[in-house]
Amino acid sequence: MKALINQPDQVVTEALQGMAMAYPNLIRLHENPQYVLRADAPKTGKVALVSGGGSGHEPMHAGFVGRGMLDAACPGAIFTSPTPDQIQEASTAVHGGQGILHIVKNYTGDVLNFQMAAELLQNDGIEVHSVVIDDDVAVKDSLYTAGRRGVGATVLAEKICGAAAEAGANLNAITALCTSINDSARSMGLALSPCTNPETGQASFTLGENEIEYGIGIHGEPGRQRIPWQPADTLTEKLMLPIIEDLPFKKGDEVLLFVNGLGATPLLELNIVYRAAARLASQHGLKVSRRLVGAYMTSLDMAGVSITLLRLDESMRSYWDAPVCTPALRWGC
Amino acid sequence: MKALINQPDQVVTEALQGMAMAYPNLIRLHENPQYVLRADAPKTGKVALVSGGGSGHEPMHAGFVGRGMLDAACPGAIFTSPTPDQIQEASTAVHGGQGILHIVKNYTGDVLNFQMAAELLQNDGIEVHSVVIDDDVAVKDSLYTAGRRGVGATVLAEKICGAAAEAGANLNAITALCTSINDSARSMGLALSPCTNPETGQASFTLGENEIEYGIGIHGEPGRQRIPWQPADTLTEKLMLPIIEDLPFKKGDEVLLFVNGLGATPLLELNIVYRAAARLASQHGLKVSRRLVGAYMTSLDMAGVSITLLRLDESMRSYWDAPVCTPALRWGC
Amino acid sequence: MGYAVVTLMQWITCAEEQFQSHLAELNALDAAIGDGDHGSNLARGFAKIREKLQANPPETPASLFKLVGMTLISTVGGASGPLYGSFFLEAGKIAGEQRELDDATLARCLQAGLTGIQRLGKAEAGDKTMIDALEPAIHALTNKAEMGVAAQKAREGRDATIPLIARKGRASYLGERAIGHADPGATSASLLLDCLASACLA
Amino acid sequence: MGYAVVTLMQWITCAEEQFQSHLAELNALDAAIGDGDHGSNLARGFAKIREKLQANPPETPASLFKLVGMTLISTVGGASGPLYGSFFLEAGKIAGEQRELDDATLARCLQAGLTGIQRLGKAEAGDKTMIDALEPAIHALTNKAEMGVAAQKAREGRDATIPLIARKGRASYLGERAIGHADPGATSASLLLDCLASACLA
Ligand SMILES: Nc1ncnc2c1ncn2[C@@H]1O[C@H](COP(=O)(O)OP(=O)(O)O)[C@@H](O)[C@H]1O
Ligand SMILES: Nc1ncnc2c1ncn2[C@@H]1O[C@H](COP(=O)(O)OP(=O)(O)O)[C@@H](O)[C@H]1O
Ligand SMILES: [Mg+2]
Ligand SMILES: [Mg+2]
Ligand SMILES: [Mg+2]
Ligand SMILES: [Mg+2]
Repeated sequence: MKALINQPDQVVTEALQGMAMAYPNLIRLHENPQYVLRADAPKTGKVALVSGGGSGHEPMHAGFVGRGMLDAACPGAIFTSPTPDQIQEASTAVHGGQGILHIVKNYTGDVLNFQMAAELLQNDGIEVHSVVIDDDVAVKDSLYTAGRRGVGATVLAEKICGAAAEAGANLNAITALCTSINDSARSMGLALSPCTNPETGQASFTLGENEIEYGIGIHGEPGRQRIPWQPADTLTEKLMLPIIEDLPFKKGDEVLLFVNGLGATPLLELNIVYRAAARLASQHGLKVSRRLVGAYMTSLDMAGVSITLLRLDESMRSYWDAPVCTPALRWGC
Repeated sequence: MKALINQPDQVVTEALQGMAMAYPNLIRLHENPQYVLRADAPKTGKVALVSGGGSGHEPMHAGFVGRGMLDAACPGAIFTSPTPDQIQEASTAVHGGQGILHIVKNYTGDVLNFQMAAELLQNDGIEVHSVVIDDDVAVKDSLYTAGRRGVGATVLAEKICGAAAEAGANLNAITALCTSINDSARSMGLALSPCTNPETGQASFTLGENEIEYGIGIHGEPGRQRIPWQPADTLTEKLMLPIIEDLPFKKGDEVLLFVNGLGATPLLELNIVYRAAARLASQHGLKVSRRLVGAYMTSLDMAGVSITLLRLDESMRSYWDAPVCTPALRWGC
Repeated sequence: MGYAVVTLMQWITCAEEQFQSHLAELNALDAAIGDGDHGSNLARGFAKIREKLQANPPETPASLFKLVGMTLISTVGGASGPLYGSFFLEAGKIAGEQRELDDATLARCLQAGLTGIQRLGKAEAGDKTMIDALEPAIHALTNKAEMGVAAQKAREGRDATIPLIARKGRASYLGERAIGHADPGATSASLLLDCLASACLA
Repeated sequence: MGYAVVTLMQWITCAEEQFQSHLAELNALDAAIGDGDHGSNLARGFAKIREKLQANPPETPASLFKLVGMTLISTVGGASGPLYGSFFLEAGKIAGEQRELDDATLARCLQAGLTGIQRLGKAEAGDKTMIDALEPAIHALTNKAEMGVAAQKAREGRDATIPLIARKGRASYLGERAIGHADPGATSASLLLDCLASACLA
């Protein structure tokens, strides 16, 4: 496979090493088991935020470790959830005596491994709360599915809860905040190309010249539907309407609009999608007061985009604005 | 062509509109002619920095407009230099009475159009200096070429000179600083895939399953040589050695290491390249004291990477560390 | 017959070989309705198990099962890591101190393992998961069937997942698009039963 | 013969049509040794020219040339915008107030245009640029050749760029890899001369 890698089975390890070398002031890498932690961890007296999941979604999650966001991230193999002992060790290493919040995306693997880790930590006498993020409206939430996937809301929850933890909020308050962010956020994505797993060299699916996977997740899994290409404004509407209708978002709501690139889509195109999404939001009476545009939660080299809307309240907004000092998100420091 | 666009000839305009909507506090967009300027321009009493070039390299240049970096950016059509009147109007709009520095990449089109603009501005009584960036060691610099291309050093020059302008340095001093950055920087890139121009729908070249274009520019032009795929560490060495030898960089030099993604290459891979590059730098006795890793100067959806080394002196280092408040580079604010 | 630790080691060794040689096939099945890593996941886990077994051969069935379960949990990740891991951990709890398991005890071990998977993953037969291969096979063993018959049941269970819509795991996101594909976990479970049958014969 | 503004407008209209119909071909030539936009660049510039000519038909050759030159400079960008723009601006300066140019004056206009391109771009014949088509054609006109002959010279000049290594513009980055491809600028220049010849005949 033609990629900038050495050994396929060393991709994640070497990338983490490179990242740690590039941000020595912000993060540290622990190997065996693999996790990334704040350079100044553990922060005594602060609730610790730990997240993680399969690799291949960079900069998520390791790029969000640092002051004002995560205390530790546990990267699994490509698209494979981390293991319980990895999560347990990372959590223990950053525990500052005030308990731990696990922010977990709703995939069977992530949920099961974090659940096992939480049990191990509780056996060690460490208080752990978990919030499962499930914001993807492409998936029907019913008894007959594994429930909605966790996608873009994860990034927003990590930023906002990270600021709350930094400000000294306690575990119950941060857990409630995280739950409320998840309840107030909805997402949807589409892909213009498959992604190729560097560990296996295989493309996740094949798409015709003119085809799009609509309702895609972030692991190269096929979407709910295959549709023909349409102009960006139309495709954006096909993402925005199900999002707006689902919560439902209402006239007068203040929102954060997050346009996320899946990896290979140029910023030029993300900006065109942002333009269309912001216009649609206004047309529906939503007040877009905060925004994020860029590749923050990717699927390797997939071309495509996802959109997330988060209904902001005052505390979310001010935590969003608070300083964040991580490799991938940075302001106020 | 399957991209997130509407009309092919509206790609640049709509993307700029989207960008301006996403960063209302940092930048403003002027249409007809098209340019992006600081939200608070003109800054009286400050030297104004203006850059520009073809579009398709996002976030460069419009993403670098803001406090501590550019006062204005002039985006041309995809891969096509802006026009003299566009540059003239942008420069006039941000002129703060202390003269203007044009930072120009060494391509015939960019050089000619900026040169014409400078003449127009000088006729209007505005003092304009120009520094032409030509850091690409893939091109032989001789009487028999258009000279070396301007690549990665452009981003670094815009950041560092922007900080100097913000700190109140005068036009002569900033021009000298910019020249010295260009003299102290070298770059080289390679592509794993062509890019596709959304205005024409055409791929820039075709590459075999196992082929790489080595010594590539940023406009989809073919490189100097086509080579077979090799592991990331070897490819990184093939970029680093010509860079190190060219200046030459010497044992003990303090450097900034910039690993730049060309668009479609996942951060995972950029981090692997950064790891290899930083190791090579150490092995050559270079002290990497600052770094930048990410997609800052792209070629649309091209997969590939470029590396830039800048030999830092104390003033460059402190201007690099100074606050920068733009859509694409942000710290200290 | 009796299952001493050597026989059970043959089972696990066979599984390692099968997952390695079916790696691409399991990944491809998973790519069709999931994220394309099921083969890589199991191969990674069982490679680690082989390493550990070589370094520290266990002396009882229980310690073998525990080692397999713990290793799967700590090296596989994903959905299948905790699920197959629990399967072996729970099986190990039933095996006790015995040096050799009889047919009935082995069946009880496997049934406990299956219950562990279901407690964790909440899936039922028909949800298009590994359960669809494991349950009919283990049910047959509980009813004193030959091991070869159980393996046959598992293969049938795997094939029976093809026309199903998934209700658990990643494949559940696909709705109707999951129809027409065998479940990767049911396929790996069927390989596991094949190996148990061949270890019996050896 | 005499070149009134109507004849020269036919020249420019023909050029617009030719660049439009050869857009893909010029882009492809440019993709081979440059960045693939030469056709789009010229098409954009000449489309704008047509718009302006329709709104405000110029009355003298000089004002036509000036309009064409200014429009190319302000809408084309890239290398070819300033170069072709200067060509027409300089040509216009020679045309003065005359309502109709004779052969000799037109030749002097074109020669001035060529000199303008060279002052700006510093290229010489053999550098694999538009100069290679323009120079032999304009040289022929200065020596009183027919327009058809000049167009033929331009085509030959374009073809002569094929075996060359480029010394100016983007193609110069390619070294030996530029060999075997016609220069896009020489190709567009040859189309320009073809149009001038056909405007003469009309
Ligand atoms: N809740 C569940 N209960 C039982 N088995 C499940 C459940 N969820 C998923 N599986 C099984 O796991 C398999 C996928 O495993 P794997 O690909 O290794 O993990 P992941 O889905 O995390 O990538 C599925 O084919 C299915 O058989
Ligand atoms: N210095 C120069 N002098 C004359 N012609 C030049 C020079 N540099 C480039 N050209 C011409 O410009 C053409 C390329 O034009 P175009 O593709 O529109 O601009 P760009 O190279 O900026 O993309 C080349 O084919 C060549 O004929
Ligand atoms: Mg997985
Ligand atoms: Mg160009
Ligand atoms: Mg899987
Ligand atoms: Mg060109």
